[in-house]
Amino acid sequence: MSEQDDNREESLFEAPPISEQERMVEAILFASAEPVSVRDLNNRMPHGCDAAEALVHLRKRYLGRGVNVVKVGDAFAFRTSADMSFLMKKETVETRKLSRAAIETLAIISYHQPVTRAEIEEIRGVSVSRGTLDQLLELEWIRFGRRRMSPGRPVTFIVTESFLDHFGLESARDLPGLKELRAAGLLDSRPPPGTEMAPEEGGDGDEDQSELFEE
Amino acid sequence: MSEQDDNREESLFEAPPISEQERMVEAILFASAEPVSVRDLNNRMPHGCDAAEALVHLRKRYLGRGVNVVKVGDAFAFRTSADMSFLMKKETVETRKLSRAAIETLAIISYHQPVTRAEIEEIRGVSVSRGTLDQLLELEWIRFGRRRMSPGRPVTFIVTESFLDHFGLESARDLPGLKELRAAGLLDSRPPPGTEMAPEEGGDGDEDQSELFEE
Amino acid sequence: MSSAMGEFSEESPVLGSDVSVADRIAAEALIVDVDGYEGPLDVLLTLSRTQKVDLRKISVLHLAQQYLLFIEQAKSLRIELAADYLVMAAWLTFLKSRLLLPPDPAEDGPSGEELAAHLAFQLERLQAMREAAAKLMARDRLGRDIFARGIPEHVSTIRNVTYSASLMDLMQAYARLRTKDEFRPYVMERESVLTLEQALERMRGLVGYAVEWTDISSYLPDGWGSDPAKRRSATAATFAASLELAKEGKVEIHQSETFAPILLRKRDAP
Repeated sequence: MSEQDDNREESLFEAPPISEQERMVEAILFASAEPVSVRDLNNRMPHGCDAAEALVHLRKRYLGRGVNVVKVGDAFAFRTSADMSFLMKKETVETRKLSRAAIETLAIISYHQPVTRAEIEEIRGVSVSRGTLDQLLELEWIRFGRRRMSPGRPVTFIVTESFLDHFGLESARDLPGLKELRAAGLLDSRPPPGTEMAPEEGGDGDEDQSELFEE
Repeated sequence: MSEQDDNREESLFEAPPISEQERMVEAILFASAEPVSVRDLNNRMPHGCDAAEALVHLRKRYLGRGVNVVKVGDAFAFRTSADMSFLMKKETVETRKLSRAAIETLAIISYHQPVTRAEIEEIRGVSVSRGTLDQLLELEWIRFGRRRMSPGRPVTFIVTESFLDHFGLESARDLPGLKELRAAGLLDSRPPPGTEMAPEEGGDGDEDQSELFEE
Repeated sequence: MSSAMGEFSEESPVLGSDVSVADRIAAEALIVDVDGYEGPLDVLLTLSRTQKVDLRKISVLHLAQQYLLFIEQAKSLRIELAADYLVMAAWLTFLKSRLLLPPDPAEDGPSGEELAAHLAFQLERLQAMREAAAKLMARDRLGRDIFARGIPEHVSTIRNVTYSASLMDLMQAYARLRTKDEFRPYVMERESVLTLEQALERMRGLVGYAVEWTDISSYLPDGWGSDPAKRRSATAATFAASLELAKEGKVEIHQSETFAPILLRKRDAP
């Protein structure tokens, strides 16, 4: 209080009423691209103003509002209230089908785990892109297993708990075997002889180059 | 009101109290540098909210404060109060000075919109350089409007929401002196004598300024 | 009408030997600045100010006269004039004659008064637009007088991409892969493919002992009989090798009926 009295004595003009000072602090904090310190506030406001006091009023005014005056280091800024953060996010849910490359790679890993990238490639007959493995890793359906004790000590891939969860399996051993697949008719879906080579191959070649996720 | 009741019936959850809705609108508007439309507000707020009603309360709350809720077209934004501009030297962004041609062209577009390039030239008595229009388009103060249904289907220009935002206008109807200009007949499209058969005549002149912001 | 001319020569800032120094300076400024004009209409508007009247009551005849003198001055000072200034001069000369001469009933088109009124309207409209532009630019402007939030908080879009894949997709994919294997004679997985060359080499070494009719399936290499893919490849290669040997006259082949075992025995050299 005494400091303010001093200021008032020094000043040729009377300082604006505190309600006006509060408005000034409000406008400055709002428009500034960075948090503003009390010192900077005082420098920018007319002589005789007491930014610290104006801030006390302003902070009180914004208590419980959708935005609050927060202290950042020794500076102040407006921030949206924490309980409003849900409004600052727009959630969009997109469901996409896994690409053929990804589902095949996943199938191979689940049936052959632990399996190296080279082995996956051998089974698929085409190379496996980094993106495909990354996607499966990101989905947390596969993870790295132990390294093979073979030359080069290649890393292996295994399926995860969330993979089992997602596909409703107790363990990877529950996956139906070839015999069961055949019994279920899944292995009989062969294209007629003579037609299977050309289109299959062609399609594969294309996919191979891009290995894009299907939109 | 009945519509709101309908909404409430449809909704599984009750809408938050209006004071909460006000806080939400406050948070969303505060967080954005750009005006936010009522529609966007409603989309972002929980189901059953009435952003328009919350806005009425919020605007009242900020009357006379250092920042105010302003209307820009169909959207709303927080802006510092004009009487605080003296504090804002630091925030001022030096903008490229507009040429006299650009300023006049902008004024003609805003008062005569939708207006064709030929009409702008007719009013100014000189040709409008491509650069002038480009500059205004780049500033996003004008944009292309509908084509005229006259021969050659010339493109028209209209002002944008950023234009309104920049000049602090709620709508193009609030342009300074618009009424007087219209009353004085200075916004009529009056073809030179001897060219009464000009296709533009008739309805078009009256429609000027009313087609605003129709998409 | 003639009085307008007289009035003009007294007041004109652009012409006359008896004009004041200030007027002369003003006139020269006008001319030297011709590049600064935004076209003929702008010049006319500037000239009209010397009349100090409401634009609606302006003497267009007087104005036309001023403009034509302005053009002459500019020409005498060898200032390059854009074509539209000259077009306006020609049009104003025409307008002047229409205004001065009594209307010719035989002539079509708008009267001098109509043309003059339109020119006055154009000037008034341009003036109005200039004033409006000034008012517009003088408004409290965003980024100069009024400010937006300095630290906008961006709305983060959280894209939740869920990938759909069912157990069936997984099994079908696996089945597809395995099925493809069985049908891929071109497959480069060498260990499950027995080439004709390999089979032939093996057969050449063995047929010497085939005195009795022997099922060619017994010639499959060890370990190639159980895996269907390998068995198929080995059988095909062995059969092809047998045909090759038969062609060479080294073996005989016999099959008693369709799908019966294919038998082979050594053929004695002729």
